[in-house]
Amino acid sequence: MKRYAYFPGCASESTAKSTTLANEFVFGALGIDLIEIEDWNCCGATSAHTLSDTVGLALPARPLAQAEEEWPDLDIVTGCASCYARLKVTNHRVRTDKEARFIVEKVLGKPYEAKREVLNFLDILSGEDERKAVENALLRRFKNLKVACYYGCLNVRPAELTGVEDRENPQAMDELAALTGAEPVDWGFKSECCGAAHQNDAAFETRPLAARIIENARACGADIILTACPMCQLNLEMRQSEYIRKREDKLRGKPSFPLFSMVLPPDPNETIPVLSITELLAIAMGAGGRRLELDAHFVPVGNVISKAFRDENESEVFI
Amino acid sequence: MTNEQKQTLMRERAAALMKDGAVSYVIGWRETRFPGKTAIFFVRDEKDADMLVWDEYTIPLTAKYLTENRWPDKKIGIFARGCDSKAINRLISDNQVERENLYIIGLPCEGKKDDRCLSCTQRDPLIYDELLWEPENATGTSETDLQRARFFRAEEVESLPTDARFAHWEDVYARCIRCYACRNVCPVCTCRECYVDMHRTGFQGKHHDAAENRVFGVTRAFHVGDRCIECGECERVCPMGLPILGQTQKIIKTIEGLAGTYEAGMDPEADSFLGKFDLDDKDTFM
Amino acid sequence: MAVDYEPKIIAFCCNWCTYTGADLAGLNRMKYPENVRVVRVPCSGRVNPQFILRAFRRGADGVMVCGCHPGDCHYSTGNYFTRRRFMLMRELLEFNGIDPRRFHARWISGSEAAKFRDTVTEVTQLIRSLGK
Amino acid sequence: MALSNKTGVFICHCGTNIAGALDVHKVVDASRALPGVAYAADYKYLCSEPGQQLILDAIKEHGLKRIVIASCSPRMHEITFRKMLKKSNINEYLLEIANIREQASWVHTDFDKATEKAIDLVRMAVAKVGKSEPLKAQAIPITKRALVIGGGIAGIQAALDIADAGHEVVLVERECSIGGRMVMLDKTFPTLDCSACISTPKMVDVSAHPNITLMTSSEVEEVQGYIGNFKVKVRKKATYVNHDICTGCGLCEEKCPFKVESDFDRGLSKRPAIYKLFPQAVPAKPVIDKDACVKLKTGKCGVCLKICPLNCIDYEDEDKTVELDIGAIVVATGYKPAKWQSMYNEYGAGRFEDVIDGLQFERLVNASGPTEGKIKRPSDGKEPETVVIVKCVGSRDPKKGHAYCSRACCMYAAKHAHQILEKLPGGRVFIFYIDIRTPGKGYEEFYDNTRKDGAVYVRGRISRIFREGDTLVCQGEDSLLGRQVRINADLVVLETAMEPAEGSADVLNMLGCAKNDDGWAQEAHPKLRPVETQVGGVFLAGVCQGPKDIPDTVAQASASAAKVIGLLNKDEMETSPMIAAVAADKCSGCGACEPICPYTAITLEKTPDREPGTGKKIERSVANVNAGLCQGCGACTVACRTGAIDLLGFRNTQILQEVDALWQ
Repeated sequence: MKRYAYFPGCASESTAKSTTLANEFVFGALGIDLIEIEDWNCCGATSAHTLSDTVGLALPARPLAQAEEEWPDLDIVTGCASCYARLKVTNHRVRTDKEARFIVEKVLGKPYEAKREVLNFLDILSGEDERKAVENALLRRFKNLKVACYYGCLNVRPAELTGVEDRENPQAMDELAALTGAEPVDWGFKSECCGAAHQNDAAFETRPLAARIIENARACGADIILTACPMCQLNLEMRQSEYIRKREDKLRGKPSFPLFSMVLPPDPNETIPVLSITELLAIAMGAGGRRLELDAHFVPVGNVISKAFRDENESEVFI
Repeated sequence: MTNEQKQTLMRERAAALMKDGAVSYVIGWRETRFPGKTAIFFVRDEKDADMLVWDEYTIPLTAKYLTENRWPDKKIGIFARGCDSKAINRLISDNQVERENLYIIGLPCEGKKDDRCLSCTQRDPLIYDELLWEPENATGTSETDLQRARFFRAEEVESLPTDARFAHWEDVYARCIRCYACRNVCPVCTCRECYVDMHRTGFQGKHHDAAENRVFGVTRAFHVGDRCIECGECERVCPMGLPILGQTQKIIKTIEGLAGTYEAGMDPEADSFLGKFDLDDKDTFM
Repeated sequence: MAVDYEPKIIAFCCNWCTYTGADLAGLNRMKYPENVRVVRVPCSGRVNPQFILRAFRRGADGVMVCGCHPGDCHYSTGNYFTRRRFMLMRELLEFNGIDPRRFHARWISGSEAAKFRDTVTEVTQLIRSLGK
Repeated sequence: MALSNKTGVFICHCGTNIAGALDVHKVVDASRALPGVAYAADYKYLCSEPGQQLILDAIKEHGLKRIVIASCSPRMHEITFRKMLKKSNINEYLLEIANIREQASWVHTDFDKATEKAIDLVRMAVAKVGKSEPLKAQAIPITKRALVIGGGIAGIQAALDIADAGHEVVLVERECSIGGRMVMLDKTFPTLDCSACISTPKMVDVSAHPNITLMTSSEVEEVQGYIGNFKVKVRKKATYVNHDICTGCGLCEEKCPFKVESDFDRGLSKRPAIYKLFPQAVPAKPVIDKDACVKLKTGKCGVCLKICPLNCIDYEDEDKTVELDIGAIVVATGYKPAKWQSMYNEYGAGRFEDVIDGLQFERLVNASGPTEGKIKRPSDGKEPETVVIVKCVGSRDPKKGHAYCSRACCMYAAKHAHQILEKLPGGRVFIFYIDIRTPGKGYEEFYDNTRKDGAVYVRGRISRIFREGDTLVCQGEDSLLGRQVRINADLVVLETAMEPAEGSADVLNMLGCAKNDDGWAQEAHPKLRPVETQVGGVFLAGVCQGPKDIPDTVAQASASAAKVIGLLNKDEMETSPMIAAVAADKCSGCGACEPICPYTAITLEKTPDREPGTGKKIERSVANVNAGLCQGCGACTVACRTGAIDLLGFRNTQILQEVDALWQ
């Protein structure tokens, strides 16, 4: 059984509840053991490193050092792109920059050598063995589901650190999704920023960032968007109703709603569900909607998924 | 492993090589009648292998002795520590010996009773056909871990003001007897005919005075500087005990200042500093 | 120090740039001190550091090595080697207690007659001020 | 040979130029006292006829063996006096010039000090000449045949010019037809004349020229030797068609059942496995592509053999190597468009069929191209309405591509825009640019007209291209407005950077020519010797030296042809004897001199010898200088610690003597 030191990230227990449930289901089914790092803390994304280099280094370094101390032979894995970036960058800095290592060790009061790698879920699921394990664990296949795989900027960039081959058109998630029978669409916004980090303080600039991702996914015929990060997932989903209202207003020539309004429930004809890749895998591995608490999503998922298991003329319903 | 055990291993290995006829002789060390001094020894017969020694005094560099026999009929066996291996690399890049002619028995070195070993950066051999015992694995390879600064001799002189430097070298070269032992022992001094030995008009005046000795000292430094492997043999063999290692150390230090980390003899394929250039080389020439 | 001390300075100049620049200085009747004696060499890359040692050994008060600017070498790469050799040489001379102000390397092109004049003038004054 | 030092010193007054600023007679007197000087005299103008006669007479009268002339700069009259010495029995290299005009009389004001300096200069010259040795200029014969590597417009022009001057030319082209990039183009800016119409006649001229041997499907494999005396090996690749019999009827091409992507059409069409590069190919005869031919790969097929009325198909054909004696070489290897796919992932990395490069557009718009000149987009054959042109793709972008400007793109982008607007009524063209560079005759006017035609120039770069439905969304910045812009395009044309052609590095390495960091061939001097290389007898034509457009390419080709003709017109040429020489007995074969030589004139060679002491026969490495390649810079001499390699005319001892003389 493969084992990893697991850094859950703050979102895991709040907004990404359903993803966390799916993670447990999927990794349980694959026999991959995620050992939660003892007393982990917030990685500081996205504000800490922009305000103070020391804090930006020390926050992610603390759980990393913890892991290194307790599980010196385990790589560290996280399910959040922001956490992934912070942990990965810190690891890299400690390895390559003597001064950074000095600061980190001084603040933490213990040694930290960054011996092990920081990975994300896509990294560990793309292995040859893991891919086979996923295939074996599948109980059902999607017959009719087009997915737009959205990697998010921080799972991909900087490519020098993440090792992603084509930063404009990464493939790992597409390949995983394809295992379930879903059909990945070729689209243009796989690794564009969705603006999640600044939706609150720079709404005017960042709302369009999310909007254009949704637009392109729809234009390219996707039924759902898949993410590999709870922040992206939340951001893409939560902004949809507001975005749709604004667009309608614009078409009608009316003044738009205030920026922060989330007044109307989304129209299922205009919205596009956003799931995490592990949720998709969990569903294909047999997890039910209730078990995964899929109803917690802002954009309803059920219809799309049940349609996806049917051939055009079938009428089986997904629960 | 104790030195005695290592010595036994060396003797056995040399004897076996001679017995197999794999090599024509093996270059190592033997004791002398002076306590604390060893000498280079050529094992030419299986039974002589027991004269080999390995202790804290096996200091001399074996590598230079390869140039005694540049066209051997059979392979030459040679015991090589880190410093010897750097020297061998240099001899190979200078086309003075051919790798195929050598059978190198690598001896990871624990450091000898010599000042130079305090600033050794390469204890494990870089090039060898076999290692006789476990590598030292980089004890003291990082410069910060050195027991003595890498350029200690150069820094002694650098700490003096310019006038005092002149006086310092005046004193050194006034005592130099131009015996050329420093040249003879140097593993990168491999010219067929050294410029100092040429008669008639040449670069080196034959006067024996401090000024002419100085020309020799600086020229020698310049001739070997960018290829110097920092073994310190020049200083060890100087019968007048002159601190001349600083000259080449200064050159290497300057190269590092100009072009970053530099260590000769690490790779037989590497170009020496003065044999190449970079378009972006620094200069202060205006 | 005697007021009328006239230092003797030797300058190794490459044929294609600095020597040409010096010729141009002559053609333009520029004036500079008499102290510099020029040795013409094909390329600054021809100048062996041992020439400099010899000059100092014989009693030169100053030595100059002048060639084309990097990138302009008539032989395309000669002066890049000059640069490396003499950056080392200068440090080594200083290390040996020879005042670095007595050794100068300069890039002077065939059109830089004024630079040749100014360099010779400056170096002469500097070395004169250093005394014997 | 012990040579007498009996030196004659002659001081020139140069009118008052020298005599007015220093005491010539004092210099004469001082010269007489110098060691080795047997005679000293002065004269008003030594360079004049009577002046030269005076020297010649003195040589005879006093039996002089070496000469020092104190006068103007050696750069002025050294050659004059060397020629003069040819009339005497003194070797012309036993001469030194003391430059007492530019170095003394003209630049100093103090009469006495100038005199003293002049004496020093004479003393240095006397000391140096005392160590001089007689040298003999070598005459190298010149093989009167030129090799042109590359059959693009540059190679064609150079070959024609050299051949017209009456010299033999071998033109080597690796493709199966000459023509290069230019015949792929549709129209040429700024005059819009048809590229094929102006280049194909020249191709025919090449094939018909009695002085030109055309070798297509051939590659230069090895070059040895030096100026006037190159030995070149050319590999003639198997074509599997006997061109001596073939009439080029084309039946085989029609019937060949196997098709592959056409390189000539940049992948926009298919061509058969037996093919001509394009209809007007020269030679107008097909070849078999051995990677595509099923008969050659599996042995099954043979349609072409059956159909050929003259039986010229030969499946057993093999590569042949031809050896040529060559006097001068023109490198005209040209360029390739940059592989933007791997540089610019944000443009789709090649996933979008409708993102094409400029050369593909040339084929699209070309009447003999895959669409017969109708602009149709590759994905669905629809006529595009909105076309976005992106310039500087790979150029002026050190981070992703190259720092250099590719020079021709501004103009052909304007030409593309013009052609789109002309052929697609109602079409729209947006051109994204960094700067507009139009330095050429009629260029700015052409660009101006394109704008008037309706092309919209947007200053800024496209940051990404993505697909939405069947349109390509181009997102970028209008840096004049400081605003993000999005254009829904039907077709995107990337004007990609020029890069040195595939294999050009091998050719340059073979020839020993330098390249710059970007791989372009390095000219001997960027201003004054723009078509020569550091290697004697090797010249550059066209884009191999750096990006340029057709007029510049042709001009440079003719320039290098002129250089070649100048060389081939001579029967033999004298080389300077002032080159490096090796004293083999001192050389230890360390090879320190080798990498320093800019001309790769030094090689280590195995030399038979006996081992000192034992007398055993051995071979040892000794540096060897190729007299044809060495230019006499002397950089190698400094690397030699022994002084085994030395520069004739500027030997170590000569320079040391000069130094020593100053303090005698």
